Amino acid sequence: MTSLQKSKRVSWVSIILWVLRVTVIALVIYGSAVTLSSGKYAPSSWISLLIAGLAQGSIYALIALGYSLVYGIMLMINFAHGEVYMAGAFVSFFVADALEQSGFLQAQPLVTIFILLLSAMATSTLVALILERVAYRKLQNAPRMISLITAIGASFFLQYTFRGFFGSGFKAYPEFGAMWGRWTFGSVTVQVVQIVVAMAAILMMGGLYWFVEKTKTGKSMRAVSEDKEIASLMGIDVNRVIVITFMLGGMLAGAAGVFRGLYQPQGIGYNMGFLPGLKAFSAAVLGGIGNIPGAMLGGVFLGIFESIGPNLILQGLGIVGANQLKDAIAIVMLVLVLIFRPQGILGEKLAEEKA
Amino acid sequence: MQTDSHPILELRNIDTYYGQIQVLRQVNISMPAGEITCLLGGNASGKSTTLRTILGMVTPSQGSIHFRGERIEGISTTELVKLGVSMVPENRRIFGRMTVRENLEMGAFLRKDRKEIEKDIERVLNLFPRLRERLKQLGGTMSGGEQQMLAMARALMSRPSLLLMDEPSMGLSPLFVQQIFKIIQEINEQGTTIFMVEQNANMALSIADYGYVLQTGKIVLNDTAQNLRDNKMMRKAYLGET
Amino acid sequence: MNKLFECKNLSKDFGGLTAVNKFSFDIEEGEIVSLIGPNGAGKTTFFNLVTGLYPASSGMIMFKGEDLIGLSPYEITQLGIARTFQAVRLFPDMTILENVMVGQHCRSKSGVIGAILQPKSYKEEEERIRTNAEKQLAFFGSRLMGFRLNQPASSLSYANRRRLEIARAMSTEAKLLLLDEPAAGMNPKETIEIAHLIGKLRDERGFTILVIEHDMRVVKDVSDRVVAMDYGSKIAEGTYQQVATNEHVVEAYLGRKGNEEQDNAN
Amino acid sequence: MTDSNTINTIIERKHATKTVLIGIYSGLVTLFVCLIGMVETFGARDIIGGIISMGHTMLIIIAVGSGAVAVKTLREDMSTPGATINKPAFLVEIFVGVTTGLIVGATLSIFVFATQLVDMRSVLINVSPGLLEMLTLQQPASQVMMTITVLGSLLGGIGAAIFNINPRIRLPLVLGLTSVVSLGMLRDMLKIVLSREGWPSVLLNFLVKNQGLSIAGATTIFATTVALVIIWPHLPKIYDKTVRIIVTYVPKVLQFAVSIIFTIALTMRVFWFIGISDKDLPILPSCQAADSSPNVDLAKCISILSNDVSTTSDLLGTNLATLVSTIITVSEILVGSLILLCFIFAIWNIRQNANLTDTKSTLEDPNNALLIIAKRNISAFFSVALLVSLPILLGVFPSEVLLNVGLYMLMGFGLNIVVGMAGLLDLGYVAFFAVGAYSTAILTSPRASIELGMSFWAALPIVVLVTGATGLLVGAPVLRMRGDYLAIVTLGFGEIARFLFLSDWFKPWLGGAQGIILIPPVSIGNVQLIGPHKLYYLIITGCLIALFISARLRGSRVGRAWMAMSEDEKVAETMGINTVYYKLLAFGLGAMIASISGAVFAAKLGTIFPHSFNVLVSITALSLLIVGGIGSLPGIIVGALVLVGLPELLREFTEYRLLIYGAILIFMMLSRPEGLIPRVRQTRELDDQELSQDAWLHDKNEANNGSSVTVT
Repeated sequence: MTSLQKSKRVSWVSIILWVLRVTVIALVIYGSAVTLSSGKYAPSSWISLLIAGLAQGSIYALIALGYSLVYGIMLMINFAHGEVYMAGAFVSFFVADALEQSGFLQAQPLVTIFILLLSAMATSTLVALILERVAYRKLQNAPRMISLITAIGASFFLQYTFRGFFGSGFKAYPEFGAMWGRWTFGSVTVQVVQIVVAMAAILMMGGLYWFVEKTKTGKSMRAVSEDKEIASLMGIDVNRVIVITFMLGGMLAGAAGVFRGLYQPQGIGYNMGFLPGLKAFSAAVLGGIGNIPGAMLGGVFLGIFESIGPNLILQGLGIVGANQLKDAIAIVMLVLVLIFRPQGILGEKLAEEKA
Repeated sequence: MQTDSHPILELRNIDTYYGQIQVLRQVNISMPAGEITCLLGGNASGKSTTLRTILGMVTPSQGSIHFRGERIEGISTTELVKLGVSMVPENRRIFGRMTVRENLEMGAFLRKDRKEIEKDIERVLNLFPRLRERLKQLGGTMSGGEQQMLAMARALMSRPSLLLMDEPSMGLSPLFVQQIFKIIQEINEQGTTIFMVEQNANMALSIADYGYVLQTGKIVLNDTAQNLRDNKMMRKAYLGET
Repeated sequence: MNKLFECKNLSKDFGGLTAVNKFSFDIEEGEIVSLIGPNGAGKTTFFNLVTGLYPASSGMIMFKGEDLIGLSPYEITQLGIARTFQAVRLFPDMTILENVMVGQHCRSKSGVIGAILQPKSYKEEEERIRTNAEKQLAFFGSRLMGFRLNQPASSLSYANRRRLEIARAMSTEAKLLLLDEPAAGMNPKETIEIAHLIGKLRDERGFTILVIEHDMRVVKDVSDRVVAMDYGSKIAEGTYQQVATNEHVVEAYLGRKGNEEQDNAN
Repeated sequence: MTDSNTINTIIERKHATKTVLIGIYSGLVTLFVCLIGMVETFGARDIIGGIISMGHTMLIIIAVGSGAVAVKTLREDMSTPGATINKPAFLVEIFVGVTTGLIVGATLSIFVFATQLVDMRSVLINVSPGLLEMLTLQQPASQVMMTITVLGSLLGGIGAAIFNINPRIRLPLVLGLTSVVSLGMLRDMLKIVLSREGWPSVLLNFLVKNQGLSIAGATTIFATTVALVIIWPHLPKIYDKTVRIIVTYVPKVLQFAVSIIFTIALTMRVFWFIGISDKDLPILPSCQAADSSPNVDLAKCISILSNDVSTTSDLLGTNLATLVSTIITVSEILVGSLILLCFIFAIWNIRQNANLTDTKSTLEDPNNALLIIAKRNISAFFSVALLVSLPILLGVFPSEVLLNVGLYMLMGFGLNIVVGMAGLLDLGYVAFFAVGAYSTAILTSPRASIELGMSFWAALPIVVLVTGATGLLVGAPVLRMRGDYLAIVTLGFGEIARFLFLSDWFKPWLGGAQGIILIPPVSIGNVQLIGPHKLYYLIITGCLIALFISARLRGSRVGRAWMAMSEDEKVAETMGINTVYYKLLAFGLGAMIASISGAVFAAKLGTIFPHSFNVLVSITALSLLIVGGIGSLPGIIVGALVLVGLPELLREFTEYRLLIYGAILIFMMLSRPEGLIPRVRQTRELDDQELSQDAWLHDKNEANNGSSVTVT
């Protein structure tokens, strides 16, 4: 009886949402079906796309973790995190360039990568810490809107600072010969760099997971993210935890910057952080913002979807130049996730409650 | 009853404002060591603000707070915990995404003596046997009463000399309320001073030594628990008698 | 039968926790009913269900013969139910007058075009809204009038905020007012005044009133009928005397039992 | 006597670190502006010709500022209640100032020294010889370190000393210097305007020299400002008296006649101005000499006024022409001389309106009422006169600037409905601007896919409706989102719009990266509005309409509903407001206003590319809203003038535009969100108050709602 009446009174907003849901699913299924039945791509090329997506996705995941960590603790979207990543990539480029010119890179590629990682992580961490200290510290209890606008300001400030310091031209990372080799497994060929990047990223994320779950500092981070006030009642220095969070986010973003340089050497420039930032944020929301495994999963999923999606779905729908719309996919996904499952894949109800 | 004991914590002439609105007016409260002191009052009477002022989450604009004779107003909450003050917040507010064990460990966050911590976990588990069977369960999945127990156990993990409790009976079934109050008495008997903010006046006064009644930010009554229970005005206003 | 409001077997679950449990209850036109019960008994959740802020898990709510289940809060207000909030929720940056004028929203209808072109009908409507709002505020004497009309609501004292919130609810021209702890945070004098005011609301303005209150003096003074709640269920209903002496109520709400036990132990 | 000793110890103990820190921060800022290239870029522009450049001024300001800030902090720290001494001694203050200045100078000199050792240019592109030349003041590097440091300390000391000057002297002094610096920066503008016909050339030669102002010019500007500042407080009285005299002694008929004549003259002048073709007007102001005199083109003007020129009306036309030409000459002088007054009146107009709520009682006094109404009319009249005559007075290039300001101002009004009134932070506002521009292009351009070739005016209603619909389309899915998510999602929508415009998918319709070309200009009658000085009138009309709509909406039932919704959505809903409807309404209206801006933009350029519609447009619109103060309508006007107008006038700025926007956003949010977004902030504060006041009530609510729901 009551259920009947309820269904009678569904608002037209929910009707639109249902229509939207059905349309999206139908389009995805129809598009994939058309593409798959056309037999345009062999299964092996799907696997190659998958692995490329995995590599790209693990870079997104590393950045997404920064959003997620900060959001978990401060409930703010650190919009400038994309620029933290850019800073690492940019500065490590100069290091790489110097090492290449001195011949060190060619002689000791592994040591070089290690140095690059160090320099990028140091830079990104520094930028993240400055951001926290200068821009966000005062805003800990400010309305979300205010912190978001500040973060947007910081994002543009950082972009144009780097542009001012280092110029507006795009730079290219030096090539690491060994990285660009290929491995063949049966009919599937993958680039070495894809595997290396994915592995390294997954290793780092594992490290982070261990840190947060097992160490005392990690536990204090979790406590602060659940309830700042109670955490301080336990004797936890909340400010210190926030600083550590920004540090961790910065380190991961810096590493992501180096991986980006290895994987995709072209296009290192002042505005390289904006789009990946937006995508990584989408990934974090997709996985459930504030949730560490969620951010990893979301990033990887987004990378793979971005790599396969255009070919699989959009081409099937007969859209010309489907790969141009690659960048839009992340955003569409973000919108869909926020409409239909705001807590994300792994997210808890909590995300909503805190709203 | 120890009447000769020194106050462990004392509020002297505290005024607290939120923006333009004065919430506390000339509040004087003293918590003698080893006793149970309770603060009674209705909704929005300023009880929570009193606690927040003690904990340094708001700074009073006037007056002083003394812990064992030293002035502590404006001190950070972390420092206060180091001094030996612990708090059981209202509504439990345990860490829902952590296991019971992790919650207890968080309570001992500032301590470094691993062995002693293990011993204390044993001790509080003896106090709250129900928690023992749930050590690996996530805090958020437990019932309200169990969460209240966990919150108390967690607060005890820092070995506090003063335990602040904010509405320990709120939203609990009568059975649980009685259990909780019994345990509060037990904790007190083991030597912890207790300051309790309650709305359930009868229950609170039944175990307290001394009580204060707060109304729109002012202490309107203060006396021994026994006298308060017999006070006519008190019975009328807060115990609902006609 | 002249039932203005009726709910049957109303329940609300929050992921396993039942906040309101098969609650049935009705109000007749012109009554003042008090809802009492310990904190966490589900009283405010009940208000949220009635005003449509939460969807009910099951059960039904009828008002003036219409089913409220599934309606949006604004539709319910339009039908004639208005409320205040436990923690006063005004529009703090709007002036006092504007706050009350917002209450008239559902009783007026000019839109964008009207606002831009300001035809006569628009001006008349605005005038009507304004006088109406001032009338509501005048109900509280001079407290919210005069220069205060154009002050932001955030400048008011706590007690005045409560009053303003009631004025705002009144201005929706509702039939049924839900007041959530109108006397919380007020001193004894103000409390007596509020109790008096609640009576006046019914007698002079013809509102039917459902009030959540902890202060037993208020409950005693104003209620025609008292309903006690605990664990989301109704545990007693009747006149103040009946309810106040009801054993369940005494046990759940006043905690006498624990007290007596303790006395015995001593 | 012992006082100064105690002060000294206080300084040492408590404030020394702070002073040093301020010094170091200022030093870092100095380094920052050097490395980012600002100093060098601005070095090319002189404030006073051949004496001091803008780059140097910048460094000086930082050094002086560091001293001032240090002293201010010190004073604030010492004036805490309970302190016995709440003002440091003069010498202590000077010492503090000198210290910070010294640190700034030292930082800079170390930098100069470092550049001598290593070549940084391969990485830091702005560490150029030009910069070093500026920093070394043409001295050998060995001496210069000393010089810079000493200079720094000196300036820091001056900064500190400023606080000890009597404020009655300090204010005119500081404002005088400020106006010299600003006019120096705007030297190009000054040159363009003053070299136009109608302005005496002596003035130009007197004020401007080479790259900057002349010494005499600077002195004059300084003196004028000082005089103005001193007179300023008395001006309202003088103004009041003048108006009173006019109202009481000048007959109404005469007043009326004067204003009618003035209006007609102005209108004629404007029509003539719009009517002349682009070729008649030199684009570059430097070759301004041939700016055709009104009389020459009068015939044209008249022919525009009377559409068909028959023989009978020809005679009348010539007569009219003579009359009009006289009027116009008079009006020219009138307009020119009244320009400054207009400006002042316009400002007073705003002030007057701000006070009007309190003047209800004074209005009842008939004498006062007359005066107030007269004042309001005068201000309104002059504001309009100023707006209308601006392009005539300033010429083409400044009109271009004004046009761009207008485009953003219009967007600002639209965005204000969404953000300021309804409280929905929209970061993808550019999408609506783009849809407006693209739909205009498609409907009007003969080259567009559907080849409709409509006129601008026929297309405009369709454009507005289409964009409004887009607004609803974007609004619908995000209805249930929370503020910050909404912001990011709208940002995403903005980007999606750009991807779609760029994509091959839509290329057949939208032209891909090549965009759409051959968009016809707007025409009124048979006059084509080509050139910024003509389109200006179009956009200013748009702005005025948007301003009017915004002002009307704000005080209305709809505005109240929006405001209530932005303050507390849930409560607004329980007060009977259909929040879904009002959110969509805000999105729709905001989109419509942006579409008009987009339409004018398309008509202005004649060609549109997807690259014009990037996120920076949204950020600019948001920034101007925030700088002016969200929700404040005059704020939008000021914001657009400052954030869009200034960078266009100062070409050097354009490179640092977004850097500065970013800094402004951070600075505003950190230092005075309460002044600029009072609504959001105060709500929050109150929420906090209540939260803490009734913390446990609140928590209990939440506990009821869900604390036990925090289950995975």
